[in-house]
Amino acid sequence: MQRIGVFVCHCGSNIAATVDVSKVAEMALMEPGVVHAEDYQYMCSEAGQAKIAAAIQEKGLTGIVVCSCSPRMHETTFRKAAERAGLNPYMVEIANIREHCSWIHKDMEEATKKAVILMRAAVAKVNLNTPLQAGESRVTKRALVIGGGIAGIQTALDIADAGYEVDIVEKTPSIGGRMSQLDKTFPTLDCSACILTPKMVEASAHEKITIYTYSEVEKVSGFVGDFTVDIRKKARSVDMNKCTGCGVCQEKCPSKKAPSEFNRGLNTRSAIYTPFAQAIPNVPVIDREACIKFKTGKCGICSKVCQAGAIDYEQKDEIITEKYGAIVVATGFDTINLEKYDEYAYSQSKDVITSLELERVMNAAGPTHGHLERLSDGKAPKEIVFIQCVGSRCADDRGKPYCSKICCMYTAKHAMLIRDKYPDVNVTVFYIDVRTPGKNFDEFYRRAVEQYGVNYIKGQVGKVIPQPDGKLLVQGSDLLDNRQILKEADMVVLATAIEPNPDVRKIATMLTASIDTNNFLTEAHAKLRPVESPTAGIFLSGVCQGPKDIPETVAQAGAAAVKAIGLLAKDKLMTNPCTAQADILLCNGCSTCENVCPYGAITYEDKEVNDHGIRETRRVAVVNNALCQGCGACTVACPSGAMDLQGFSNRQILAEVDAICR
Amino acid sequence: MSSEKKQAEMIKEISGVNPLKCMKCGKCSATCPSYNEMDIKPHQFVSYVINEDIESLVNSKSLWKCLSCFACVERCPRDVKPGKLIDAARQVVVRQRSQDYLKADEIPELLDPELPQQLLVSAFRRYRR
Amino acid sequence: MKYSYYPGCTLRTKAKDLDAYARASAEALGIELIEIEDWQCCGGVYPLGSDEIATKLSSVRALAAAKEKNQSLVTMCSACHHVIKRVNDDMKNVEDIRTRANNYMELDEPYAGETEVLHFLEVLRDKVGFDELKKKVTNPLTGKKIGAYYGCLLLRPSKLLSFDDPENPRIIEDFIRAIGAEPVIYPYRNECCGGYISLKEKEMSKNMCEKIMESAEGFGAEMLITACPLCLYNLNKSTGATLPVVYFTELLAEALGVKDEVKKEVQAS
Amino acid sequence: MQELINRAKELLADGTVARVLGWKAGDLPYNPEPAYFESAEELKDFVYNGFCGANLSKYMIEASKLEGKTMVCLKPCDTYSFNQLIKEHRVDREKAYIVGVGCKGKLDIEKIKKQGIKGIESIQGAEITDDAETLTIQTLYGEKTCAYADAMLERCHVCKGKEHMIFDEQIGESKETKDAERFAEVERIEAMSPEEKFAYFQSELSKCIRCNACRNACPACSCRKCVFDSNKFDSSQKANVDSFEEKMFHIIRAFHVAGRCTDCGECSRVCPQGIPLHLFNRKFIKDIDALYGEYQAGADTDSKAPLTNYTFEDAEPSIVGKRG
Amino acid sequence: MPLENKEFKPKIVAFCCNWCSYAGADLAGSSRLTYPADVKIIRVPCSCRVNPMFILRAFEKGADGVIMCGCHPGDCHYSTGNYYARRRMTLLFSMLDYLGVENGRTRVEWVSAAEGVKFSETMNSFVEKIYSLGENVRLGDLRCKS
Repeated sequence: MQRIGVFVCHCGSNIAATVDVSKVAEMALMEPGVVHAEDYQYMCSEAGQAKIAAAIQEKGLTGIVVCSCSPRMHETTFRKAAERAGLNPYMVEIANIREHCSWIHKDMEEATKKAVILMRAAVAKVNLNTPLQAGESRVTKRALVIGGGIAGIQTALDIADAGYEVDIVEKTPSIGGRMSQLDKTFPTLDCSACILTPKMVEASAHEKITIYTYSEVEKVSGFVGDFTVDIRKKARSVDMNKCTGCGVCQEKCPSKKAPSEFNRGLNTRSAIYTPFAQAIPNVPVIDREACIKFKTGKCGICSKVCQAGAIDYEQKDEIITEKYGAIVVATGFDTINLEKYDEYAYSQSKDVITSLELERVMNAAGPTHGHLERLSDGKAPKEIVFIQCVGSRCADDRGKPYCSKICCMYTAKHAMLIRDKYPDVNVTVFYIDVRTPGKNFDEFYRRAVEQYGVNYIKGQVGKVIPQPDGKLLVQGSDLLDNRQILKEADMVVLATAIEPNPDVRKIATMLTASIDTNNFLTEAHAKLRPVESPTAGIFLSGVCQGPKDIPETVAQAGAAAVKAIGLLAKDKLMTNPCTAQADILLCNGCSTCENVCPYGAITYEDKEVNDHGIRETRRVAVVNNALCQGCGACTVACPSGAMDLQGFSNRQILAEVDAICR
Repeated sequence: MSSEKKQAEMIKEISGVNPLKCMKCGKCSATCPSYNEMDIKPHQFVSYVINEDIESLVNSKSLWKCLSCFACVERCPRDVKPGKLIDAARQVVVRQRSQDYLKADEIPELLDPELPQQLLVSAFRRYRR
Repeated sequence: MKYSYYPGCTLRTKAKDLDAYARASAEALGIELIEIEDWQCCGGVYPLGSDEIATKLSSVRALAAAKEKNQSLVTMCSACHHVIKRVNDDMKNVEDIRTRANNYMELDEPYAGETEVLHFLEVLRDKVGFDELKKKVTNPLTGKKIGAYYGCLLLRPSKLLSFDDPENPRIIEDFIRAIGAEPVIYPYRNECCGGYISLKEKEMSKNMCEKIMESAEGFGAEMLITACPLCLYNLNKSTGATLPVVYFTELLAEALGVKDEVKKEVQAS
Repeated sequence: MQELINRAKELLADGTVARVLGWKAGDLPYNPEPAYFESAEELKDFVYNGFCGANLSKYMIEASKLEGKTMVCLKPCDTYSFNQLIKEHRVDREKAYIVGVGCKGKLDIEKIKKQGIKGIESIQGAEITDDAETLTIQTLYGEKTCAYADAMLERCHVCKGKEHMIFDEQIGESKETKDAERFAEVERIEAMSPEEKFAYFQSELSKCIRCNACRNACPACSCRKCVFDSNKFDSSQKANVDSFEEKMFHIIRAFHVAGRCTDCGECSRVCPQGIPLHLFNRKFIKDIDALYGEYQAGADTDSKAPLTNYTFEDAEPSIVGKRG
Repeated sequence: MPLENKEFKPKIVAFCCNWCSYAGADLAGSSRLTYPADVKIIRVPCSCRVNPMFILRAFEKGADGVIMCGCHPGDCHYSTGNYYARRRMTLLFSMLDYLGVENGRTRVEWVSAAEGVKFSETMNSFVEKIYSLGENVRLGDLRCKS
């Protein structure tokens, strides 16, 4: 029989205002096994924890139930407190009487009754708890960063500077990411390339950093501290060791019709290409879909003109397998497809563009060499209309329910830059709300209005109507003046919603990292653990976790690096002891459990068993505790009940069920 | 419940619209082809229902100027669909017998030889009980 | 291909020729249109109110009749299509309406939205195929620059009608290409002509029609086609008809080489 | 039958097998029982006739542990069970010499008795070689006849087919006996109102005496220790606390064999209370076929079982309420 | 049979996976989104840990409704757990329906950690359903006529 102590937390008034905490403690004493019960203001405080420790020692407690907030909040706190007092930490259970009770119920009697039942369930479970020992596993002192944009680069630099090896895997031929496509950055209007390029160079030159560009993560196995990752290095068709980056091949390549990804398809590039001039590595790749040699077998001009003899048409994809202790996801974002928003005539007029396309138009290396001109006829625009929230804040399935966060600021930036460089161009912004929380952000927006005379109109646009003469008629509303506006414009710029890179779903699945309904990676705690995934050893950097601008991204990248460093600095990790265990006397050896284990943690061995005097060799399941993550799929698949989960055993859960239904 | 409140509830019920979902972006008003003919603008319908000012709503010219073209319904980003509110308000009016917007005796002069059947049918349905 | 055909009030009265063109074209395409017996007018407007039942019953009757024959229901008229398709959706997805309508109907077997509702344009696109149609055209309308006029009822609300992209549709343009002519795309093709209010607010609908005409003309259209008899009437009536406006079935009949025949018959009757 | 015995003698004689697993005559003309035969001498008791319904594949779990091979007689439907046991590593293929025996449908003595035939002394026409369509039964009250098909087990009316899924050799012809739809009975119940369904199963399950005959006969119920006998779920064999346990037992038993049950029908055959237990298993089979694609357990030894498999687009559990 | 005057207070067990739905319930709590106190949550690591026996046991012990919540398909913390759970529950629920047990008494809902609103809405609608079904008589006793 256990000797159980029940500790009921008031959580100030968070619990005590709705739940009669002393009643819960009183009722606890009537439960089997309970020898001690008390309530206290803040159980998680030092004084509260001291009470637990004192009771363990004085009353010889073998099990603890804390009735408090969610176990997701303080389970670890109380386990540690118990451990310090000499109790096995897994003898602690939490009854969640805050999130699941006091905060959602109003009636004190009802809430107290429920709290008592939740306490009973936890007591019933603890009665069946057994001490568990966490195992140890080693930590590979190397980190993987998936994505080579500003988030990935910054994380890699920070980890590498702490002395650990880091690999960056980047899908495209160069690191740099979205930031390399931007012209200027708010709110200081620095040139994006001028601040990014040095970081790219630093990363590529760093002795602790290895960069795999034109590469993708193919397979991930293992667990925190000991991941094994297959990286597919796609065939570049160019030998990275021989290429000098002279660029002659790109110049001479006769196939120049492929849309330039870097310029958002606004112009074309050659089949052998580096995405942009400052690309790192400065080694081109051959786009085999576009290359004449690959399509017809004839051509080979690049090979002929390459003095270094670096062109290699025979090159094949290569799989690199590497071990890592920590993985940082920094997969970034893209703009949403505007197919479903054709009231803005994006697919009907070349002069309706996204803001990211405008970045390229305004950039000296862009399709118009930095001249602001209409893409349809090259004419200089006189009237530009910006439309905000295109696809953001949408409750229907056309767009995204969230605010993309960066659009208000970059639109102010665009408006300001245009007015600055082309004072004769009128700029109108249709907005729903202007959101500028951030250091110097509102001041920046006000400058656009006050100093640069940008015309902000509160109201959405209903339709963009292309005119026969090539102009665009913008039909919008001005809610403050209560009128419908018809405005003739030469260009329309859409502040298109951003969404996580579509690849992130695949990557999250490989990492078993959770993802929310919008495909953003979920953080372990929205406030307190914002850069960690709930999956141990996986960290989040940049927009893959939620919309954010460059300063925020860099800050989060640093934070993710610190968390990764904290992990890599350890030599050993304690493993979760709540793993599956097979009772070899009950095991049929049928392999059903093996078939549902997502971690390959179950194998079958022939083992000598002594079944009530019968000695025989049987095929039985064996769980590798280092691989098992404790999901429990095997326990239900097993028909004989031989497989059980420590910490969530069949009998423990049934005891909870019984207590609740009593 | 006051009669205004009742009517507001009825409009919400018939239309199936939750006006609280509106974020006041004005896309409906930006979209509406009849905007200039309306005294209460499409985006304002939402606040009239929220504020339970149904009196003004049912006396509004806008009820009869709405084309039922569903453009606002299609483009509303918040799933509010002001066109449905307008239609529900119109229902509230025409369901009261004497309030028919189309009087029987005014029909003959509105007719012309090519007038398709459906125009008459739909007018009856829109304007009369 | 056999379909239950719902002609609707207008094609049965004022616009018999449009109906005749449709039937003749269908025949030429090997489509059998079997008129639903004792169909009743759909009412011309979809009753939005969630408590409207009686006004939906005529559509349910037609739908149930088609279900009985295990056929899809085809209309030529955008308004009928709109009303019947939305009522069908109610019967399929709105439990309250389904239950109450079935209580009124006293059918052998309750109707729950089983019938597929098609506009004839959809039959041409999805069942016949525009490529196939093209092959059957004997009298291509080569060189004609035609603007498609969609109006509202065919496209919106797009989630329910799932007919085409509501902002950038292409079905009528593809139809125009199939009959050998050249489509002209202009931005007002999905804007409302004010058909429903044209009885009482003549000035308003005139303005709207003029905008549409101007836009189409500006982009070089020589002619407009429509799939809605109300739009057809309104565009013709409310503007000086700067551009000719014709019904899609008429052009289809012309392209299939059956128009003259039908014309004679209609005049004779 | 003689051919079988002769072959068994040969195999024993040349040392191919150490024993023969078949049926021996019981004390009544209609109750032969599974038995091992280790010599030509013992084989004199060997029988194989229409009453040899017992599925011998389950016995091979124990036989696999014995020294030497065992010749086992498997009817076509039994071979599904054997395959399933191979898949689950419960039997050793190498330890079995499988003789696929012919089958023309197996008999249900209860069906004969139900026709009012009592005091049975002997039965002719049940021999496997016999083409007779009719059973001739000598009783205390004189000679009675009964059509063979009318005396057949339910499972033979929905027979999976004449083919043996696995065998080393085949002896004897099989006959097509399927004359009913496999899921007709399940569908009939599905069409009932909840009240009718409940009343039906309540009346059937109230007959259960928890004798465990179904569990003992079922080749899929071959756990070393049943969960209902172990303390893992606080459900170990004891006096039933409440009547719910019977239902839980049958639901869980059906669930545990879902996707593994070959629909061999042994559970219903052996139930002394005549509860149509196969209707539980067949319901799962029907659902699996409809929701996850046709699947016949035991048709092979390597396909993924429906409950250890999934697709991204699987039906949601709410489909149960929507099927109407 | 329940006493006519006795107010029916259902017992409802909710199995919630630790990673999504339990967190969703926490979010419902911290967002103060109410649902009836009749619901009691049992934390399991994953929906695939829920054994049909747990559900039947709950009914055996007098539960009036059992709901299981897990991560959305595709979002399982253990990548595939909820896919297995989905099949298991579909078959179990179908069997209960086959036995004449009102299928409204069991439900599966996928609730992510971010869906506090969905969690509370789900629980509200489920409890409402259980109230409409009344006390669980059938599952409590299938064998003997009471």
